[in-house]
This record gives sequence, structure tokens and C-alpha cells, in this order.
Amino acid sequence: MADRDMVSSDITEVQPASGVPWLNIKEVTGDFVRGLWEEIPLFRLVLGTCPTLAVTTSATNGVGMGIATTFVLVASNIMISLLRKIIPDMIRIPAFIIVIASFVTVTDLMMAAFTPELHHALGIFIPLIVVNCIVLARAEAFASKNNIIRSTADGLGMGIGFTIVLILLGSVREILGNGTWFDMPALTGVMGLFDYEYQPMIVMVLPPGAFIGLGLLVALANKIEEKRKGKR
Amino acid sequence: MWTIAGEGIHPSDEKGITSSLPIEGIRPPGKVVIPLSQHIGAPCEPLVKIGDMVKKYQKVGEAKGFVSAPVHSSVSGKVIAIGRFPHPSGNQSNSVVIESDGKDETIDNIKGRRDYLNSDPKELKNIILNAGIVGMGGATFPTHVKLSPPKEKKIDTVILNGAECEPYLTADDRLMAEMSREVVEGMKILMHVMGVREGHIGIEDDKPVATEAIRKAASGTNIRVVALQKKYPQGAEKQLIKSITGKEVPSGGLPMDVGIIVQNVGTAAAVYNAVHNGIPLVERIVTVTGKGVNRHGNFRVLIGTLLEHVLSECGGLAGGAGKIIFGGPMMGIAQYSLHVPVLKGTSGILVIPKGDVLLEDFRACIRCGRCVQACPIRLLPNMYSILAEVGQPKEAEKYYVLDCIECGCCTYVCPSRRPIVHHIRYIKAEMRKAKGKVA
Amino acid sequence: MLTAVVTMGAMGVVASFGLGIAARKFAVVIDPKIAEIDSFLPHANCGACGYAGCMGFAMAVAAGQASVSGCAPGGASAAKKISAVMGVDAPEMPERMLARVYCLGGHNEAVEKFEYHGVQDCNAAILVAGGSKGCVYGCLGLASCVRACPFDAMYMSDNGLPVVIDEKCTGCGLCIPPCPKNLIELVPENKDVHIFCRSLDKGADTKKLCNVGCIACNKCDKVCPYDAITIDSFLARIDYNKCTNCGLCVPVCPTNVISDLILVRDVAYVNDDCIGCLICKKVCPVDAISGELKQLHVVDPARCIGCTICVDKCPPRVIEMRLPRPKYKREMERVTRAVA
Amino acid sequence: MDNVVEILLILVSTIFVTNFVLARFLGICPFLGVSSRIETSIGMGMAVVFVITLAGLSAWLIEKLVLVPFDLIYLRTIVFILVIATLVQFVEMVIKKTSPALYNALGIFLPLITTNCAVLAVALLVVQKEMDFFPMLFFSFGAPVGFTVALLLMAGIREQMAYARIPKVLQGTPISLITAGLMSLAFLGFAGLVKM
Amino acid sequence: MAEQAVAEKEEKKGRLEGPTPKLILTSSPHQLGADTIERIMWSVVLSLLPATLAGLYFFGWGALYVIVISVASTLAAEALYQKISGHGNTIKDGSAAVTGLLLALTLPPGSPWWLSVIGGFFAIIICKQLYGGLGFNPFNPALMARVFLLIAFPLQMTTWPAPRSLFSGIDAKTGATPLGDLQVARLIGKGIGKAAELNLLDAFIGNIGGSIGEISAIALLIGAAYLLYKQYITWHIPVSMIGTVMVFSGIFWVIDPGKYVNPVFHLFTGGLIIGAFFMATDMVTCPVTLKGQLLFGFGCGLITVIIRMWGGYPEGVSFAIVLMNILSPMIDRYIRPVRYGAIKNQISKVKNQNVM
Amino acid sequence: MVRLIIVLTVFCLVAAAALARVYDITKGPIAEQERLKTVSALKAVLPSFNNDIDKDAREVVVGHDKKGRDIKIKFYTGKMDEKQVGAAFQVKTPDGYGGDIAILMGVGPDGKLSGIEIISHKETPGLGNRIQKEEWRNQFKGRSLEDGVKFAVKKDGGEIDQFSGATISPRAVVNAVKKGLEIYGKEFGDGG
Ligand SMILES: Cc1cc2nc3c(=O)[nH]c(=O)nc-3n(C[C@H](O)[C@H](O)[C@H](O)COP(=O)(O)O)c2cc1C
Ligand SMILES: Cc1cc2nc3c(=O)[nH]c(=O)nc-3n(C[C@H](O)[C@H](O)[C@H](O)COP(=O)(O)O)c2cc1C
Ligand SMILES: Cc1cc2nc3c(=O)[nH]c(=O)nc-3n(C[C@H](O)[C@H](O)[C@H](O)COP(=O)(O)O)c2cc1C
Ligand SMILES: Cc1cc2nc3c(=O)[nH]c(=O)nc-3n(C[C@H](O)[C@H](O)[C@H](O)CO)c2cc1C
Ligand code: SF4
Ligand code: SF4
Ligand code: SF4
Ligand code: SF4
Ligand code: FES
Repeated sequence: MADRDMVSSDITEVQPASGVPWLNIKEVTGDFVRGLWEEIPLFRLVLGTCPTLAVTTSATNGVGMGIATTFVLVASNIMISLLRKIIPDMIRIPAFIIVIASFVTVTDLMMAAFTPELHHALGIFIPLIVVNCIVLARAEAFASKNNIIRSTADGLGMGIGFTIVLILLGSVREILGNGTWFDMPALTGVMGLFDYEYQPMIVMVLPPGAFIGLGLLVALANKIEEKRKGKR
Repeated sequence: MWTIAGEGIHPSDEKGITSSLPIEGIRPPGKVVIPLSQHIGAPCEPLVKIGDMVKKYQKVGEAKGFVSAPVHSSVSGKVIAIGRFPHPSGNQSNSVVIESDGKDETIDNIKGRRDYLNSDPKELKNIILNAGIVGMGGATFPTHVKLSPPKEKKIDTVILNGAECEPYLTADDRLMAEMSREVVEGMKILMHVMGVREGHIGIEDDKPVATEAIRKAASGTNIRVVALQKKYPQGAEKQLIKSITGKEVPSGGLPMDVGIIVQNVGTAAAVYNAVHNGIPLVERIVTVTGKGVNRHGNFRVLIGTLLEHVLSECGGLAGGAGKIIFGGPMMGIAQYSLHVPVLKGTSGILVIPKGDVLLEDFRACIRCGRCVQACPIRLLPNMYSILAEVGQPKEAEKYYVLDCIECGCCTYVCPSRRPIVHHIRYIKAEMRKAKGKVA
Repeated sequence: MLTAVVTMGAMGVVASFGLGIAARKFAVVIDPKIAEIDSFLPHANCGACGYAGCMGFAMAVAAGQASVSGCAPGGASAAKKISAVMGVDAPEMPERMLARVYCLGGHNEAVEKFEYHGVQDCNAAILVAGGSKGCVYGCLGLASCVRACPFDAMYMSDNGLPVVIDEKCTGCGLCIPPCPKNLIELVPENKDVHIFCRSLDKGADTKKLCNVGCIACNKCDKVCPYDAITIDSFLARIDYNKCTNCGLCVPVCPTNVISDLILVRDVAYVNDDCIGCLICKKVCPVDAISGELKQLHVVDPARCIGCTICVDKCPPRVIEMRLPRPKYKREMERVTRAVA
Repeated sequence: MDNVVEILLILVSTIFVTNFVLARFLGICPFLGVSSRIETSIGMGMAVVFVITLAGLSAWLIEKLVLVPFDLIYLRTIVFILVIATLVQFVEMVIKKTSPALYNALGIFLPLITTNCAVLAVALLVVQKEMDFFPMLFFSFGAPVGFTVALLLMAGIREQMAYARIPKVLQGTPISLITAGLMSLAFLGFAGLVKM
Repeated sequence: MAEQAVAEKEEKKGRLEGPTPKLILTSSPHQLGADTIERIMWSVVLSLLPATLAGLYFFGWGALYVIVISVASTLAAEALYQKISGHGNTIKDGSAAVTGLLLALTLPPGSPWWLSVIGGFFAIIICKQLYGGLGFNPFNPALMARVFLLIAFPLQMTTWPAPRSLFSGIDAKTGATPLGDLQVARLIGKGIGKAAELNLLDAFIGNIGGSIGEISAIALLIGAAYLLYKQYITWHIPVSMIGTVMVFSGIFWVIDPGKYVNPVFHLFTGGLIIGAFFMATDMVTCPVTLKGQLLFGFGCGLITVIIRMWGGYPEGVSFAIVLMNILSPMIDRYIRPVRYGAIKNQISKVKNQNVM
Repeated sequence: MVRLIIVLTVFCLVAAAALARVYDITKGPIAEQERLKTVSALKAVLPSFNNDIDKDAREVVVGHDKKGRDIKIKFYTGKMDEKQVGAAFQVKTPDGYGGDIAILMGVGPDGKLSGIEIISHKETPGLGNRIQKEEWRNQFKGRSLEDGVKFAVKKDGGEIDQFSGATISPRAVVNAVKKGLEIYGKEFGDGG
């Protein structure tokens, strides 16, 4: 619960708009980079867990979901940043949701039309991007308070950060659970060299593997962060 | 067999060392240190000054307040110091130091009372008060206070506690075996004072001699002797009541809430001595035992005798003293100094040589539940221990930590060697602190 | 297309109507000040302010219930920022306070009266015969205070005494209540001379139990030019309101219990404007100044103890402190360690 | 009788076999966020059951009455999410008016539910799977009950874990995820109980 | 004045001249029981010896190397983790050895070496050490590892070599476990099929297919009797668990013996005995109160029967126990002993006092 | 309040319009994708054909379920130059290890199987899911009901391989396919 309460206040320190030049390269870079480690979704902010766990049975799926989410994030960030002055505060959330849902539907239809395999693999989790907490959280905490360029950078950063984790988790699960990586024989290949048949660990592509895999990845990220902080 | 159901433990009791050794005297000490606080409740006010000459049985400290009991000199001689001296509780306490002149002159006006069963209970209570009698079973609660319950609490039963469930101790056993008449007469006085007809004396079944003696002495009275199953802590007041009457003292309540008063057998004997012979409480029987001391036995020791003296009378320490405990191994208090005096509540002195002291580091609770099953109050000791360890003592109140009687069963059985009782005492101390702050 | 637009339009109307009502009825007005105040706070959630966490404090301040300077860890800078938000004048901040532990009797100095085994916590240890320290007033060394510090500003030295890291201590005072011996106090940070002992035992007793205890010998009391030291119940105490850190009492203490936290003191230097009035020479407690009337006076740096008495007394104010040099060999662990 | 069995099977299936959290990965954020104490979990669970059952029902009705007749199936996502958001607000309003006690118990959880993906998922699933009315109803009820069961069990474990010496880097989310993983491993034992 | 001086001298003597040997002080009690973690754990190892020997007898080398590798890898995992994390050394306490041995006893004989290694590391690292080590793990490590392996490597985990036959001398050919046969029969709609032919004496002695340690009821019961005698386990969990299985399976058997097997079949097959006596009783993961343990056992039994009769897996004991592990904290929270003196009105009074 | 309604409504309207537009654009490709998917599956189980196969499909009621609803099967007929080369249809069996297995099977005019494809299943990865493997499925080519007992898994005395430790899934597939052949025979008579 507390996690959710923090969404609006803790995620980003909001710079007051006044006096800030409209385009400030350093600032924009900062917005972009922030999503890649400092506030990388899933590691720092545990949001959007469901699609992460559900679709990462393979690295490819991870990429697909990541791109779809990034697209929605960037597009809705842009749109909301554009419209932020028009939207009355009271219906802020429903308005955001409509914007987001529209982009999600667009993504959904587009994927069905042009990448049917991926669409099938990701299944119900495409429409569920609407409720992926990251998207709404960025809209609420960032896009509704910042200009288009910064919002774009932020959306892109967060989206890529999200995608990175998806790919990581997808890779771990696919390699261990199936012996392949992006559908190429990875472990099966390596073990094959030693004339040894790799036994895929099927749990890794099942729910338990997802939970445990993500848990260990987050712990690893914490460890790295701890080391990094320690050095400083 | 009368017993507490399910809970409790069976530690190896080592009573054989002293159980057949008759009560002996020891040479009187050259000096006694008489703490003004030997009981639960307010400390006494000294009645003497440095340099005063005092006689045996002379009151040297007057009770102050309702819950309090006077103290008397156990020797005749000169008051050579009044000040803070080490006390077996571990702290320092105001004490009167008397150098014995070796004459043992007693005060003159010793008046016994032969017709006590026809006396006015109020008067008897007064005698008990003035004789400085406190519970000798360990808690040293002033006996006259226990005998004066508020009017709305109707007392219908007196129980004498002869369980002596603590390992090693045999003082009560010997007392009952050798002084059964005093015990039973004391019981009669207590029953008379309280005006009750029902009386029980509970004795653990590992004391056949004592049971027989008491049974004989009590034959023809309406006092029933109850054999209890040997089990620790059979002798704890609440367990005793449950075993004998089947009643449970309500949580947070006192025995009088179920119409019962419990007294130790030694207390009964002391009451008899005070009423019948007019002699105040200045000596008691102490079991000296354990591998760390050369001579074992049950000794009649003057109150105020220093540990040092008792030990030298017992041939000194053997094998390098590790731990010296006042009381039994389960509830007794370890001493750091040989200069602490024997008190009214000191039932035993247990010396454990250095090599036998178990000092293992404790480990995480493995949730084995042994402590839960051993707890005679049916609490959750594991939770106390964990909460103390993680620094949340306040949480323990939800688990009724205040009901714990600190019997030590939980710690005894814990395979992780967790100091559960110590944790509990820490929790209780923190709670007292918090309460103090609020008030 | 048309059906889509119409349907969605209808839904929009219904939804916005519903939400409008809902939003109006249940709008929770959150004071924007709260977030702003909150952003200035250290977020240690230590609770020293008396509120439930930093957010609680921020809300209380915004509601006017708590003082803008109520956050000790935030210190003056937070108070200034908060008062700006609240539109009040920045308050006079009290001096920065630091925790000081009043016992120097560690393993090496103090006698243990028995071997303690059991729960490693001061408040648990004190239940066993009052703790194993021979001196009943001494530190038990089991780190209850250290564990209570939310800022990691304390650690236990190898000698078994808690050490405050001055740089980290925020003066929140949360280490004080856990100490069963009441050994910790908050003291203004600019106070550098302390008598780190709380023993009320008679001098002779103290001496037997601890070789750095105050034995109430009165020497410091006598030497203090500002009358800042009083001795009561066999214990010398410094009145920090009077103490000027002159350090005169430090060397006279036979048990070295008076500690000078200034490791390296400046020495006095009389510059060329000296009028030779002899006053400094007179006031110098260690006779470190020499000079004749109307002649330039000279300070012997080997003797000067850096007490600065002469500086204040010099009528033309020509004495300055400079040329640091190492002093008192008994190094205080605290500073060296704190830097590490 | 058959109907009763079918409904029972739906409940067993949604609660144990295809538990929303542990087997389907829906509602993980609140599962991780609200499971640190049993009391809060109970409140959250009740709120979720209430809202999701209603959401499933409304989605099903809208699908049958509006989207299908007007051939607007592609608007599902946006319509459903709008309905859910409104519904949650509306429910909050009604409860507040009618039962302050219930409001106090559930109030703080309601806003959290809008962005709980389990709600939208139930709405989408009941229409995607073309369920009949009663199966739909019990699916919409069983799914959040499954969520609540997982939440409560997790809360029980986490309350106990609060005293454990968990390595620092694992505290909080990581160990919760691993625990969820082990729970879901155990829940696989129910696999095959109901073949759906 | 002279008196004053004497008084002070006395005081000093009393207060300051401590006894020369420094005494040791602790809080009471000063006497402790003999049982320690080490003693309990190694006793469990000892009590598993008969079952281990039975496994070795019936399966030979195939059992031996699974046991050796399994125990070695749990010990190695424990040592490795503690080396890396730098905390403590608990190899000696025997808990890792118990985990390793129990894991081995629940694996198919002759299963590949890497199965034991993965299982051992999963049990110790993921299920135990990440939670802080002995005492903090919410799930039974050995069983969790078994479940993990079953799901990760179903093929290897369901390949059963036949035991060496005790009386006939001929190698029995069938490689399946009785419960496996039962499930196949059920799935293809043939009632109880071959399972009906199970010779109960064989099952009692251990002459059936199955995991290394689960097959010989008699060997397991000897070990269990020892643990019960030493009071390292209490009867509550085994009795309520086995009782529940017997009662429920009995009810269905009475209703339709053609479709359901008899309770004795359930008793001797599929690791019910090893589960009930050695794994459900793992103190770390079962409730602490006896009442709670009865409930826990009941739950284990019930889930076992449900999974065996209708579930997707042929045997349900492992799952039942780990599922009940999940419920353990809840049981501990809500099932508490009624403390001494908590008379009814008293309880309500006290409850009102500390609202939780 | 009014502004509120207007803004939200306008949002809805715009969103609806935009989505309708996108839908129009993607409608065609999506339908085409669906069709391609079906066709490619059909291609896998039938000999090569060149008719517009999804147009030449017909639905047949082959029975009723417990509740009395019709069970329909859609038969696709493949033709090469107007000459029928086979029919394909989907059968479903509940007897799999993990649940339903859906199989698309192609039957030649001679009543012999031209191929099968597993459309969906819930078998255990690593065990039962090997029914998806092409080598295994290929064993079905050319088989017909006339094969009698040989058309069964080896454990049941037939010729079809099973996998060690997993007989149930292959057996379920075999049985379902046989059932399908029966239905086919009933519907189409001899080569119908
Ligand atoms: C603070 C306090 C008050 C007590 N008040 C009474 C009392 O009023 N009447 C009474 O009969 N006993 C009273 N007792 C004595 C108890 O009943 C009990 O005998 C005593 O605590 C010793 O029991 P124990 O040795 O089992 O701890 C009191 C004890 C304490 C500690
Ligand atoms: C764990 C425990 C064990 C006790 N064992 C005995 C015992 O064996 N004999 C005894 O007389 N009192 C024992 N007591 C003290 C009794 O509870 C009770 O205080 C005493 O019998 C009251 O009598 P008194 O006031 O005359 O001492 C024990 C108390 C506790 C808490
Ligand atoms: C976890 C697990 C998963 C299984 N999955 C399948 C499966 O998907 N398909 C299958 O036919 N058998 C599966 N089985 C095996 C069946 O229980 C049964 O033992 C097997 O089908 C009998 O085959 P056999 O006669 O070749 O031994 C599985 C067993 C287990 C324990
Ligand atoms: C009676 C008893 C049963 C045990 N059962 C198991 C078990 O089933 N699995 C296991 O990993 N450890 C078992 N242990 C060992 C130990 O409790 C286990 O390693 C801890 O769960 C690890 O924290 C058992 C220990 C005892 C005393
Ligand atoms: S010391 Fe307290 S908690 Fe422990 S067994 Fe005795 S009564 Fe129970
Ligand atoms: S006896 Fe010790 S290890 Fe067992 S539950 Fe109690 S505290 Fe924990
Ligand atoms: S040392 Fe004491 S006063 Fe300083 S920060 Fe720590 S707890 Fe606060
Ligand atoms: S709490 Fe007090 S006694 Fe304990 S270490 Fe700190 S200063 Fe010393
Ligand atoms: S609840 Fe599912 S993504 Fe957050």
C-alpha cells in the first residue's frame, strides 16, 4: 500500500517549471538516464510486475513486451504532456487512462495485424498494459508536470529500463528453462559440444521460475547498487 | 497421582546428595549483615545506631508501610556499621552489621502462647507481623499481609507447599521429616487465623519419609496430605493450586481470588515458633550442595550469616568456583560476591564448579515448540525470545508476557540454548520502564 | 465509426458525470506544503521529533502544530528551508548538539566484578546483579545506545565503549533513553572539555574500580579560572555555560578523566603591536609569557597550553592563536576513528 | 447437481489450480505491496473481491448489450477500464454514504484497485472465454478470492519473516518474490485437479 | 569516631573485596536440558539409518551414490554459502545433513548425479539460507527441492528402477510405483488397474518401486519409534496425518472399491510414512503448538488424499506438506494454547485491554 | 463540472474516432493473418491443394454434449485443380495428461491420414509435450482404421512410439485421431 502511495510523491522530484529553459540537454539526458538504473522500473520501483513475470518465458517475448510498453509509455507521455494544461485536475486520472487505453488499443490492433505470433504469445497482457502501473505512474508523476521533450525522454528511459529487465529475465528463463536464447540453441549448443545432453529446467518457464528468477535479479541489482554506493 | 497437566519438565534433581543428611547447626559467625530489605515490599527503618549493643531476637529494623516485615538481630553484639552492602539480589541494600560478642544473650521478654487455637486471630496476626515472618518458599512475601485479604475475598482453603520441586534443594524435605509437628501445628495456626476448615499439604512423591512424618503428625486433623507427582514446577503456587484443587488462579490474579492461601512449610514452622515459643524469625534451614563445595548438608543458619562463613564451615570451595547460586538451579540467583548474607528466603546454596558451567552461544529459534509444550502457564516463550532479540519488547504484551512466572522450563528445554527467561526479564523491565514513563 | 463515437461519447458523459460527482465529494485536499516540507527532511524516520516518521512531522508543521525547527537531524538548514515554506522567520536555531558518553572505563581501565554471560544488551545485562562492571555507574559496553542510533553515528570501540562519530551525530537524542546507566547527554558541539565520569562513589572506591574515574580530588575545581567546575557527591561536573574550553583542568587531573577533545590546540602568539602592559603575563596560568614592562612580550610555545585566557585579557588585543602543535599524548580514539 | 459441481469446479479452479497470483500473474503489485500484515491483507482482499465481482459482471453485460450488438469489440479495453475506474469511484461513494464502518475498513484500498491489473483481466477474460452467466459470475468471484487467499497466506509468512535474519540485499521485494515462487511451486500440486 | 572508621572499613571489605576467583553469572535457570540442535539432528540421521539401509539393499549402487552426492551437495552448499556470506559455520549442527539425506531418500534410485546436486543446492541456498538459515525457512527445504525437481525434470523424477526382489530372487520387471500405476489406470478409466495386485507384505518390507527411502515401511517405523521415544517428534502430526489419509481413503473405498484402493494401500505407498514421521514433523516448518500440529497433520492428510485421488500428480505427500508449510504461520497465529488462568470472562476482559 | 464533462467526453470522442480509424486500417490485415494461420496449419496436414480452402468449409453437427448443445466440427476440403485431395478437421480430446488436446487432422479420400498437427495442449513440457514433435507426428501419415491393433501405442500392442515415462499423452492423441477417423467415415462414407 505504501508503495502505491509513494507513486506520486517519491518517484521524481519535480522541478518547478519556472525559470527552467525549455530545452536543456543535460536535464533531458538526466531524465532519460534515470530510467536506466537509478529508477529502473522493476528493480527500484516494483511496478508492472505482472506482465514482466507472465511474458518473459523467452527473451523474444521480453523484447516484444518491452517495445510495446515503451511505445505506449512514450506516446502517452507525449500526449499527456501536451494536454496537461487542458485537463482539469479532478478528472486527471480518468483522462490519463483514456489516453493510455487508446494507445494500448492501437498497439494491440497493430500487433495483431503485423506480428501475429508475438501477439499470440503475449496474449491478454497487451491490453493489460493499460493498468501497468509504470505507465500511469509516469503520466501522473512526470508527464503531467513537464514539457514534451522531457516527458519523451523520461518515457523512453523508463521504457528502455523496463525492457532491459524484461530481456534479462526472459533470457535467464529461456536459457535455463529451454536451453535456448532468442530461440537459438544456447545451453543445448554448449553442452552439445561436450557431448552432453542439456536437460531443460522446465520450472524456469513456469510461474515459480518467474518469481524466483525476478527475486534473484532484484537481489542482484540491490547488491550491485550497494557496492556502487559503497565505492562512492 | 496429583499433578499439573501436561506442562512442566523433569530435570535431573540431584537431591540424593543431601536428602538423607539430617539438619545440623554450624558455628555461629563472628559477624552478621542484616539487610533491612529481606522481603517484597517497603524496606525497614533501622532502629539502631552504629555502636549500639543489641541482643539476640532484638528488632533492629521496623516494618515501614503495610507490605513490609521487621527484621531482628540473630546474634548479640555491637552494631558496627549501617550502610549499603551487597545483597543476594545483586544490588546493594541498606543493612545493619552486627559484630557478635559470642554470648548469644537473648532479649528478656520472650513470651510463648500455648493456647493459640483459642486466641484472637488478630492477635496472632500481630505476633506473626512482629516476628518478621515472610514467605520462606522464595518470594518472601510478608505472611501477615497474606493472612489479611480484603474482606470481599472469602478464603476457604489453606495449602501448605511442601513440593520442593527445585532440583538439589532438600531443606523443606528435611524440615518436614524432622519437624513435622511444628509444620502441622503451624498449619493449624494459619487455618485458625483464616478461620478455614479445609487444609492441604502438598508433597512431591519423591519424599516418602517426609510424607510419612507429616501424615502421622496430621492424623486426626482435617488436614489432608496430598502426594504430588514429581515434576518441575509442581511447587509453583499456581500449579500447586491447580494440582490440589483443580482451580486455576485467574490470569493477573492472586490465589485469594479463588479463596486460597498458599504458604511454604517452612513458613508454617516459623509461624509455630513465633506463636508457640515467641521467637522471631532469625534462622532458617539452608541446603548447601553442588559439586563445587566440599561438604554438603542441610544446615540451620542464622539470618545475616555471610556466604563466606557458610562456605568455610562447609570445607570451602572445591574445584574452582564457577557459579554460586542462592536458591535452586532453576530459579535461584547467581552471586558475584562471597560477602552476601543468608536471608529469610534463602533455601539453598548451590555451588557449581567452573568446569560444569554450561556456556554455549545461543542460536536462532528453530521453532521446535518444546518451550511451548514445557511452559506451565501455557504461554509462547519462543515469541518472547524472538521479540526481545529483534528489539520489539512491547509486542510481547500481546502474548501475555506478564503472566510468565519465570520458572525457567522454557530455557531448560530449548535446544537452541536460547536464554528465554533472560529475554523475558528484559522485556518485563522494558515494559516497566515504558509504564514508568507514561505515569 | 459512428457507433464507436456515439457509444464512447455516451460512456464519456456517464463516466465523467459520475467521476465529477465523486471527485467533488471526495476530493482530498492535500496541502502542497506538506510535500515540500517533507522534501527538506532527512527521511531517517527516526521519530525524534515525536511524530510518526518524517511525513508525520511535515504534516504537523504544515498544520501549524509543530515547530519549524523541530527536526533535530535536519538541523538549521532544514529549519531555514521549512520556515521559508511556512512563511515565518527563520528561528534562532539552538546550537548544534552532540551526544557525549560519560564513561571512560573500558575493558582496559575498569574492573569487572564477575564474568557475565547472557543476552548481549545493556538493559538485559543490568538485570544480572546490576551488570558486570565493578563501578555501578559505569558503561556496560553492550551497545544498547549504538543500536538505538538511527544514523549509525555510534560504534563500539575495541575497548568496549561507545564512540560517537561527531560528523554523523544529529543530536536527535535517541541514544539517551536506552542507556540503563544514564550515561549519555546532549552537549553543544563547541564544548570540547569534558569530565567523562558519572561515578558517585567515594574517591578511594572509585580508584579501586577504575583507573580513569573521577576521584573528586578537587584539583580541577581549584584550577578552573571560570569557576565552571563544581564537585558534588564525589563527582566533578563542568557547567558548560561557564566553560570556555581553556583546558586548564585537563593536565591537573590525576586520573586523566578530563578529556580535551581538541587534539591539537593553537598556541598564543603576541604580535608586534604589544604595548607591554604585563597583563597577559599575569593572567597566564602556566607562566608561559615573559616580557618586561613596555616591551614586546613573548610566549613560550612549549609551555603554552592554548587556553586563550591571555587573548581575552589583552587590552589592545594583540594576542592571536596560531602555530598548532601536537598536544596531550593520550589520544582520543573518537576523532581518529571517526575520520576512518 | 451438474451445475453445482461445475460451479464448485470453477471455484476450486480459480482459487487453487489457476490461482490468479500464483499461476496467472495477475495483481502482483498489490500482492507484493499489501501483504506485509494480515490485517491489511484482509481489508484489501475484501475490497478486491467486491470490486472484481462487480467488474466482471458489468464487463459481461456491456459486452453482451453494447459491444457485440454494435460490433465494437475492439473498444473493449478502453471501455472496460473506463467502467472499472468509474465503478471503483462509485462504489467508494456508495459505501461511504451507506456504511461508514465498511468504508473505514475498505476505503483506503479502493483507489489501489483501479490500477490492479487483475480487475481488468477478469473483465477481459470473462468476455474472451465467452462464459455463460453463472460461470462468469463464479469466475469473477473465485478469481479475487484466489487473490485474497494468496495474499493472506503471504501475509502470514511475511509476518513471521519479519523476525528472520534475511540477508540485507534480499529484504523486502526479493525475498517476497522468492517466497511467492516457492508458494507457486507448492500450488502446482493442485495442477490437474480440475481440467479446464 | 573510631566507630565510624570501623564502619567504613567494614563497608569497604564487604563491598570491595570480591572473591578471588571471578564468578560466572547468568540469569536463571542455571541448569539446562541435554538436548541440543546437534543432538536432535544427528539423532534424526541415525533414525533414518534403517530406511537408508533398506534403500541400499533394494536398490544397490543406484541408491548409494544418490545418497552420497545428495548429502555432499547440501553440506557443500551450506559451507559455500557461509563462506561467501561470511556468517557462522553450521555444518556441524547436522541440519544440512538431515536435509541432504531426506532429499536423497525421496529421489528415485539411480537418478542422475546432477539431479541430486541441483536439488541439494536449491534446498540449502534458495529454501534455507536466503531466509537466514536454520530456523527461518518457511518451507521444508528437502521437500521443496523434491517438488522443484519433480517439476523441473519430470522425466528423471518419474523413472523408477525396480527393486531387487526379496523372496523370489527374480528381478521384478515393472518399473512403476504402485501409485503411478494407480494414476495411469485412473486416467485411462480403468478403475484401479494393476494397483489392485499390490502385495501388502512387499509394501511393508519395501519390495516395491519408489524413492530410495520411502519404500520400506518397517524400516521407517523403526526409525520413527526411536524419534518418538527420544521425544524429538511428538505423535500429533504423524497420527493425525496418517489417520486423515486412512479415514478419507477408507470412506471412498467403502463406497466404491472398484474405483478407489483400500486405505492400507495408501498407507504403505507413495512416501506417506516417511512424510508423516520425518518431513511433516520438521519443527522449523510446522506449527509450534500441539493443537496446531494436529490441524497441520489433518491438512497434510486431506491434501494428500485429494491429490492422490483427483490430482494431476500420482503422489501428493510432498505437495501436501509444502502446502501446509504455507499455512503454518497462520495456524501459529490463530491457534494458541489457552494460558493458565485465562477464564472465559477473564479472556474477554484482557482482550479488551490490549486491542491488537 | 460542465467543463469536466465536456473535457472527458471530448477525450472519449476523440479516442473513439481514432481507434475506429485504426481498427479500419488493421481489420483487413488481422483477418488475413487469421486466415493465413488456418491455411498454413491446413497445408501441414493435407497434401498440396490450390483451392480457396477456407471458403470450401462446412460445419457438421456430429453429436450433442451433456447439456444437449450441438457439437460441431468444421470440415475443410482441400482440392487440387478441383480434384479433392483430402479433408481436414479438428478433434479435441479431454484425455490428455494435463487437459484437452486439440488436434488438426487431415484425411485423404482413401481414408488414410495425410498428417496431424497439435493445435493446443496442456501436457507437461519435457514429457507429454513431445507429441508436438514432427518425427512423432509423422508416424501417423498413411495410417487408417484398417490398420487395426497396429494403430496404437506400443504399450498397447501397436506401432506408434510412446515416450518413456509418458504414455498417456500419446495414447490420448492416438485415440482421438481414431475417433476422428470414425467420424470422418460416418460423415463422408467411403471417401465421400
Ligand atoms: C505485589 C504483590 C502483592 C501481593 N498481594 C497479596 C495479597 O494481597 N494477598 C495474598 O494473599 N498474597 C499476596 N501476594 C503474594 C502472592 O500470592 C504470592 O504468594 C507471592 O507472590 C509469592 O508467590 P511465588 O513464590 O509463587 O512467586 C502478593 C504478591 C505480590 C508480589
Ligand atoms: C517456578 C516456581 C517454583 C516454586 N517452587 C516452590 C517449591 O518447591 N516450594 C515452595 O515452597 N515454594 C515454591 N515456589 C513459591 C510458591 O509459588 C509460593 O510462593 C510459596 O509456596 C508461597 O509460600 P510462602 O509465602 O510461605 O513462601 C515456587 C515458585 C515458583 C514460581
Ligand atoms: C510431474 C509429472 C508430469 C507428467 N506429465 C505427463 C504428461 O504430460 N504426459 C504423460 O503421458 N505422462 C505424464 N506423466 C507420467 C504419468 O503420470 C504416467 O506415469 C505415465 O504416463 C505412464 O507412462 P508409462 O506407462 O510409460 O510409464 C507425468 C508424471 C509426472 C509426475
Ligand atoms: C524431526 C525432524 C524432521 C526433519 N525433517 C526435515 C525435512 O523434512 N526436510 C529438511 O530439509 N530438513 C528436515 N529436518 C532438518 C531441519 O529441521 C531442516 O534442515 C531445517 O528445516 C532447515 O532450516 C528435520 C529435522 C527434524 C528434527
Ligand atoms: S519462564 Fe515463563 S514462559 Fe518460560 S516456561 Fe516458565 S512461565 Fe512459561
Ligand atoms: S525451545 Fe527454543 S528453539 Fe524451540 S521453539 Fe522454543 S525458543 Fe525456539
Ligand atoms: S549518537 Fe545519539 S544523538 Fe547522535 S544521532 Fe545517534 S542517537 Fe542521535
Ligand atoms: S547504553 Fe549506556 S551502558 Fe550501554 S553501551 Fe551505551 S553508554 Fe554504555
Ligand atoms: S498489479 Fe499487475 S502490473 Fe501491477
